[in-house]
Amino acid sequence: MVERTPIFNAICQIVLFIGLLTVLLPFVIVIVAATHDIRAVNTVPMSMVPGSELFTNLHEAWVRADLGRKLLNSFLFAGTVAAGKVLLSSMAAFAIVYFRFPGRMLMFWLIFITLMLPLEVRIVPTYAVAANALAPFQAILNITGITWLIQTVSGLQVKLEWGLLNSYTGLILPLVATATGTFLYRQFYLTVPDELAEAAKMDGSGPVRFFVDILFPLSKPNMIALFTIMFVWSWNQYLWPMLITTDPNFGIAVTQLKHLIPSEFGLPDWNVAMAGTLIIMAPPLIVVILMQRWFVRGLISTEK
Amino acid sequence: MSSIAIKGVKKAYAKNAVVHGVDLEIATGEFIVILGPSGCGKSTLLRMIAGLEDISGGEIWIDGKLVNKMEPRARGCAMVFQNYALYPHMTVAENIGYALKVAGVPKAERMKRVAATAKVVGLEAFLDRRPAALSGGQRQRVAMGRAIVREPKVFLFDEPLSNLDAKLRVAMRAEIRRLHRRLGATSVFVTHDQTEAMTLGDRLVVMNGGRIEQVGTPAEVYNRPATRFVANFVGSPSMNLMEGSIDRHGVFVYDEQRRIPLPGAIDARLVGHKVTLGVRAEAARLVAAGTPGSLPATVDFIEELGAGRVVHTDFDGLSFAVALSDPAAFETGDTVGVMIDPADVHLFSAESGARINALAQLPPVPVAS
Amino acid sequence: MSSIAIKGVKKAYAKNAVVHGVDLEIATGEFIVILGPSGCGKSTLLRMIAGLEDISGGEIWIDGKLVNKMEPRARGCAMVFQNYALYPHMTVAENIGYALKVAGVPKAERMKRVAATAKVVGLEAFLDRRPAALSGGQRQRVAMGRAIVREPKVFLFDEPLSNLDAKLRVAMRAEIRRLHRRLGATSVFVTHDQTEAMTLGDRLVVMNGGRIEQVGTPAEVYNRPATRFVANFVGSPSMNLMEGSIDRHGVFVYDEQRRIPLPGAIDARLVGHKVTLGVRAEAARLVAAGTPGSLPATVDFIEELGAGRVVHTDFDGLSFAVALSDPAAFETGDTVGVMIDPADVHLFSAESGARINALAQLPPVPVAS
Amino acid sequence: DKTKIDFWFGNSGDIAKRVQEQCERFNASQADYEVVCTSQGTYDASLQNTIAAFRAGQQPTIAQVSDAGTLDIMLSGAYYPANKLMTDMGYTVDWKDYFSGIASYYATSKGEMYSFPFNSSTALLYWNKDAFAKIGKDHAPATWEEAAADFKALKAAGYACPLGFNISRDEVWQLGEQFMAVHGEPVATKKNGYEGLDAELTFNKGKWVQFVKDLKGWYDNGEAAIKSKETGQTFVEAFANGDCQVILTSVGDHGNIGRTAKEGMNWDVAMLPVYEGTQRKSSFVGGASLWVLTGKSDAEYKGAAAFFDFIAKPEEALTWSTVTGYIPVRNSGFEYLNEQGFYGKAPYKGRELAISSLTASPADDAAPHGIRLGGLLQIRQEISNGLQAIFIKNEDVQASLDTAADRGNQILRKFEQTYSGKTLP
Amino acid sequence: MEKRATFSSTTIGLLFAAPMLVLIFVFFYWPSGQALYWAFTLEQPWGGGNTWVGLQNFRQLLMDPYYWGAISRSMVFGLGATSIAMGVALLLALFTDREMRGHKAYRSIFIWPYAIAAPALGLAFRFILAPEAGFLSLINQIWPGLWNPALDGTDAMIAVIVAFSWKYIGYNFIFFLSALQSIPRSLIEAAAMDGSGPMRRMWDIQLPLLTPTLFFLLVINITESFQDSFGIVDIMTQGGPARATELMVYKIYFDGFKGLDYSGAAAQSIILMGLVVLLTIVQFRFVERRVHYK
Ligand SMILES: Nc1ncnc2c1ncn2[C@@H]1O[C@H](COP(=O)(O)OP(=O)(O)OP(=O)(O)O)[C@@H](O)[C@H]1O
Ligand SMILES: Nc1ncnc2c1ncn2[C@@H]1O[C@H](COP(=O)(O)OP(=O)(O)OP(=O)(O)O)[C@@H](O)[C@H]1O
Ligand SMILES: O=P(O)(O)OC[C@H](O)CO
Ligand SMILES: [Mg+2]
Ligand SMILES: [Mg+2]
Repeated sequence: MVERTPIFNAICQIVLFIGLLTVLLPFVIVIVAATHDIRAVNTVPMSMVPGSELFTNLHEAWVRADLGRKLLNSFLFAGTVAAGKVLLSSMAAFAIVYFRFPGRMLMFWLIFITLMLPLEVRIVPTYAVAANALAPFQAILNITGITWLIQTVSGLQVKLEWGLLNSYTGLILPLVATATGTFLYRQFYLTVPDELAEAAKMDGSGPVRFFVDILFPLSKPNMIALFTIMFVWSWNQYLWPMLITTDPNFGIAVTQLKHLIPSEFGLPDWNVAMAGTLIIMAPPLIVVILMQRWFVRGLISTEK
Repeated sequence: MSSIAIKGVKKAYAKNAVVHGVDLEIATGEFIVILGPSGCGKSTLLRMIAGLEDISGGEIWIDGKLVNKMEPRARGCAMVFQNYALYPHMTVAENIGYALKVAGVPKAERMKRVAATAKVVGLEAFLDRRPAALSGGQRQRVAMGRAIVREPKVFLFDEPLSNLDAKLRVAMRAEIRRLHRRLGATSVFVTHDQTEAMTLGDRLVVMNGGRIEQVGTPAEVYNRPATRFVANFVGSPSMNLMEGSIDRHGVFVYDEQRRIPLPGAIDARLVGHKVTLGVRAEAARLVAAGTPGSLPATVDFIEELGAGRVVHTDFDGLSFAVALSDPAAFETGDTVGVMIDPADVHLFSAESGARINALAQLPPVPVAS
Repeated sequence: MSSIAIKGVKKAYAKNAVVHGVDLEIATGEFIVILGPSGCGKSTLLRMIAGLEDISGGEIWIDGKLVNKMEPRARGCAMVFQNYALYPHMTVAENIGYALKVAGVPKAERMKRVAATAKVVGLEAFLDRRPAALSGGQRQRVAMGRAIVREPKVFLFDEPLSNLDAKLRVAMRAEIRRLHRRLGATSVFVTHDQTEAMTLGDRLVVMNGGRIEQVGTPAEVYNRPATRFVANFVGSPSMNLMEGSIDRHGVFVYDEQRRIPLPGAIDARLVGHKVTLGVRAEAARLVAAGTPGSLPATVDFIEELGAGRVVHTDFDGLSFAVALSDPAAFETGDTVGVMIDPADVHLFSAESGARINALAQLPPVPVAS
Repeated sequence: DKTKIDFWFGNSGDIAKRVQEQCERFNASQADYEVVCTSQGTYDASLQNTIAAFRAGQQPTIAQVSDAGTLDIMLSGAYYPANKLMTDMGYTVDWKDYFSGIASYYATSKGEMYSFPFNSSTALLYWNKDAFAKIGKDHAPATWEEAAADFKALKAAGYACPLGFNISRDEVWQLGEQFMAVHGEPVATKKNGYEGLDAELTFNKGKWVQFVKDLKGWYDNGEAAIKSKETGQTFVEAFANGDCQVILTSVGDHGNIGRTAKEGMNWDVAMLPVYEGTQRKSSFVGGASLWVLTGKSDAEYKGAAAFFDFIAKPEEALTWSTVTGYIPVRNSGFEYLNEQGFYGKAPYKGRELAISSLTASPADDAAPHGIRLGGLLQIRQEISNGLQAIFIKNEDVQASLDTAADRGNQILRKFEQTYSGKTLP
Repeated sequence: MEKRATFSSTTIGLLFAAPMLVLIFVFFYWPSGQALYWAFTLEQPWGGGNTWVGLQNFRQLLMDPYYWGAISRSMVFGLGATSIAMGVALLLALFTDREMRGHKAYRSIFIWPYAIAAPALGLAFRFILAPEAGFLSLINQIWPGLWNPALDGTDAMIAVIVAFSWKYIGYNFIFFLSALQSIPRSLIEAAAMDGSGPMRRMWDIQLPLLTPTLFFLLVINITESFQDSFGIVDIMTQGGPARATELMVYKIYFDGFKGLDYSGAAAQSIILMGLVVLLTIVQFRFVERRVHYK
């Protein structure tokens, strides 16, 4: 547009630049701190001139927090959670948007409400369920008397058991069970032209084929956007993984931060802590940077 | 035998009736165009034939089978949508072949049929492209191809040309026409563009407000519109319509200055009744002001059409269009005389809008001032 | 004095030139229509006038002021967008009054002017509605109202009718015409629909590929197209065009069977050169096959238009349309003769596409077979 | 194949590394068992995770529980008492060998040890000799009156932080519980809870109120400063850095401070001061002990017993004390360290004061050698909140401590109600 | 909102929803139900049993002024963090959308904060905001004692709000920018033709058209302010000083998980859940009623 607004432009540029500094500052501090030795990092105030210990610190953090294995676990964990969410959310949203059956709205609300109560709050009972994911069904059988019935009839004691502690499944499943994805997918499906479903019907395809052949592939940008958001979100999960994985073989990277944070009883080697932080925060950052283009596009089509 | 029979079909959305009992028989191989203004229920009717919409009342028969409860895929119809509804993530070949794939046609056979279809619609060179990389006309052809490939008994078109630009619309019209001649399948084509309707249809079905106003060949509909609505809707510029009444002398009275004699003897029962008189723009002539038998008017503006022109005149606020093929000898603001041949007059009941038939068929009578 | 002067204006998007030096003078109060196919740069030119697009080269003057560097709001232009660009969160009244509000017009005065404008565009009853609750035609009117209320020196229209249905498009066309007569503001109207262009413009500007092909009144453009492109683009059905060459006898040779004598003496330099010959559908006549001076053809199909019909004939694969106002005496498949009056022939250089002027002006010469 | 047993502990950082080393030494020392040691980050986390895992039937064999969590597990019935375990597995342990203070913190009223003391500590006063030299002193303050004078002098000598302290939940034990211990004052009635779940908190009634007032006075005069993670530097770091001249902290930090102290800085430790005219009593043991949980196999219990046997060896005590700062938990270990001349060597000198502090009371002293209150962690939080109200919001000392005691009592009552019908073992 | 083209098979529809429904039943509703039960009992932490106490837990909570303090602090935090995170993100998105020099760089970098884990973030901010060692220590050198989140409750609240906001600026920014980019360009141009300058256009056109996004983000930000605040508070302040940053979720976690008072925590969870559901329903009503222009 032929618009000359030099003053306003300057204000914008300044605001954006301050924004940029604000956003980058923490990154810079983490990076600089990761280059210092233990003494320099504890000097008050810390020097912003990078030191020369970056690789030593990175190496030390890598070894100390066993990051090789933990990063691998994190990728597996975050990737599966994100993929699971994408798949289940798209299916649930499909049911909500494309079918008319009684209780459909109730279902939507049942799913939607899960957005609102953080895991932190119901962590203990959730943990108990994770110890035996079939416990609810067992309880239902017990309460309804079916267990008793089976036992009296066949003499068999019904005992459903599926422990998920210290397993990838246990790490992953409870985090898949939330609503954000369903919500986003629903928004997207509502923007898909009706004619597409009708064309598919005319072409002879039923709901399953329509979902598999048309809807799912169509939602690729949304899939990428959701996957990115969820990957980042899962990667950064802290409390649940910390709780559910006591076996270091299943540990993930972020919870390793606590092994890097200097405790009151240890050396204040913030340089190593920050080097570890750097390594641990890099993958989601890289994912966001790589996916950025698709990401914004995916959200545009969901929003409107 | 008729290919499609529609018997008293009704449609209501949650008590809101939008199609009020439509009856229509379509012969095998016929090209039927459903014409009507936006919201009149054209698409709804078409979609009920396709099976995309439940039928609230009446019956639809296709090829002798009652299809009311049949799934879309079982009815043997193919549909071309207004926005084409192409699958954006599939190539042209995949789009065309999708119905075959769903039907489980083996790949080799499928590819053969897709190739054959692509040839018919002239898309051989584009089979690997995605819809996004095609022009409007090409997309339209893919939609056609998708319909053709299934060799359906019936083609259904829902305004398939309305997203194209003017020039392309004319070209695609010709193409659809040619295709129909070649394949000979029964076709139902919905549009609100009367030129499209006129040029395409073997028969037109003019709808309004959920009802059929007239069914007939394009010439019938144009020359003998069954209702005032049809008269107004079909033809460009629209037929000039005037409200008035018939006096004892068999003269149409618009106001004291403007009286138009009507041809033939007037049914006595019509005298004094309110009627609408219609004259097509090309049926009227412009003459010098004051010419006997002419009605006085002023030239409002002139539309140049290249091959002709339309002079919009003004009868004290009522506008009246006259089409001329010769260059106009008048300018905006001139006073002129409008000459109407009683033989070209259409009369409609002001009350019901129905054509009053007797009149136009009688021999012309000299004009009295 | 000219209201808008465009001097050698160019536009390039990142080295990709889309407007290549356009010159145009628009008189105060004139209604100019820019016509051209999609992508030819019409909107770009309009937007440069509006100030929505930077100008890469040349100058634009409005009312005697160089506006190249002027902000859109300072230029005194109002614009009607193709999709209307109504503010969806504002009522009709707020939409219309927004420009006044921005200009700081006090509320009472603003409401008065909005009411007056609403009356002009016939929206008094809808002032409190949001755009979403309006029909297409009503939205279009709001867009017009928004432009009118500011009493601009110049109106710019970017295909404002293309989203309307056929019937409404015709009606809105007349309304715009009337409005222009009433307000008398300079107007620039962009379209790719030639009927719209013909009926609306005082003068047409036909563009193609970022260049102006012709500027002239609708009649001039229709009757004396300056280039083959214009000949083909303007008129419906399109002008019939044939490639051939001119032989020494002053005869256009298409192939051995089909030779068309040309009127008048032929410039010797043209002999043997490739030319394009054009004949409008309504300039040709159909006669019985074998009529002397006629060219043999078969009837391909007939388009019924109500007020007339177009017979599409086939010259061994080359299609040729003939417009008839009387009912056709032929049927599809019949062999007929096409009669061309040399006086109605247009000739264009096959190389440059430019009109070869000398010919058509000469008096007609009897046809030799 | 080796029997694997899980051991969850709460230490992190350097100490966690030392625990791992100990585990490795055990694994290398024999072929039958493999102990898998996992740090849960903090003492709290170790307890919480253990409980969660126990509820889920996935508990480790051995769990470390800090001093403050002792009663929470003692009433659970979820453990295999240490003494019974050792007997059942065929080990004879001389339970009398444990320092009595340590033993009584973890034993029942009948003196049965239900858990194994592991990393034991107590609070000491750390002082900067260089700074004290500047004010002409060569010894640490033995009384709070003396300390008050020293703080004033240090302040006058230009030191910004004569006393560094913190009042977070994890750092009130040395200021409160240990103060009351060495002054022989009760934290709660019923012998600090040893005699019943219906104990009531009394810390708001004795000398401690005066101490808090004094501390507040020093703080207001700039003679004492709060140092925490939140201010950018913990008081331990501040001491090591030479920024604070006196701190009270666990002997467990002795090793750490030694490693991180500013180069050339001279520092030493002393027992916690007492008010003049008070007879010094034993301080309480800090740190944590190891509990064995129920629901495991015999083989696992054998492994656990073997592990306990291993870490009780005097050589292990030596290594452990050397690398951390924690004290040996048994007389025999202490003697062994003495024989090795450990307490004479430069970096370790002074750590023997922890033992002296823990054993300061006469042997026949009737005062309880620990605290046995349910929800002690929450009570510490209430104390911390009370202190924060005093130090940060300048609220009245007595009123704030009364509130803290009140809320603490509510916790105790809820605990009592939760375990209604149960009695202390 | 409703689809015209739907499928009629209820069974298939339910099958599609089933995996999600089973998961939320097992991992959400069942545990939440358990919490609900605990709220009316005194549950022994080691699972040894419980006693029914009716409404006692709720009564105690509602009579505890500190609990009310946590509620009001949560509100302050939620509103403060949400308005900063959304306000700043909106401003940055509006300015970035103007596509001035460097906008591509801004567009990518402003998204970065979202990628950072709350604990890592808490660490970095603890470092930055520490009154003596951090970068704000400069402020204290000029005005001693002005900034001290360790000892000043207000400063501490500001610190956690800033840290949380910083992270959510990135998240909000993406959504705002996408929403801005889907506003038809012609609307902005029409406003420019109507004489409206860039700032005025933001206010008159872009902002009103962003309202659906604004409300969507409001829901997300507030719910996230409950969740993600946990990691930040835990690492930065642990609820201190003097309870100044003790938020509802933190208190639930602390009382229940650290303090082993499962029942008290369960009762708090129930109250919190009620509150959030209420908040969301109010917001939804508002969204449905006022925000849709189509
Ligand atoms: N799903 C629906 N629910 C309620 N009313 C509907 C629905 N679909 C269509 N209608 C109404 O039914 C009437 C007929 O709609 P229909 O789509 O058949 O019109 P149309 O003739 O195809 O118009 P157009 O030319 O605009 O496509 C309209 O008034 C429309 O508002
Ligand atoms: N922002 C842009 N960047 C690059 N190229 C552009 C841009 N805008 C338009 N163009 C190109 O400039 C050419 C002219 O575009 P313009 O919009 O003026 O066409 P038009 O004549 O208005 O077409 P239509 O009838 O389809 O609106 C097109 O080839 C188009 O692709
Ligand atoms: O620092 P520690 O390990 O001695 O333990 C300190 C306290 O006793 C913990 O409650
Ligand atoms: Mg329709
Ligand atoms: Mg354009």
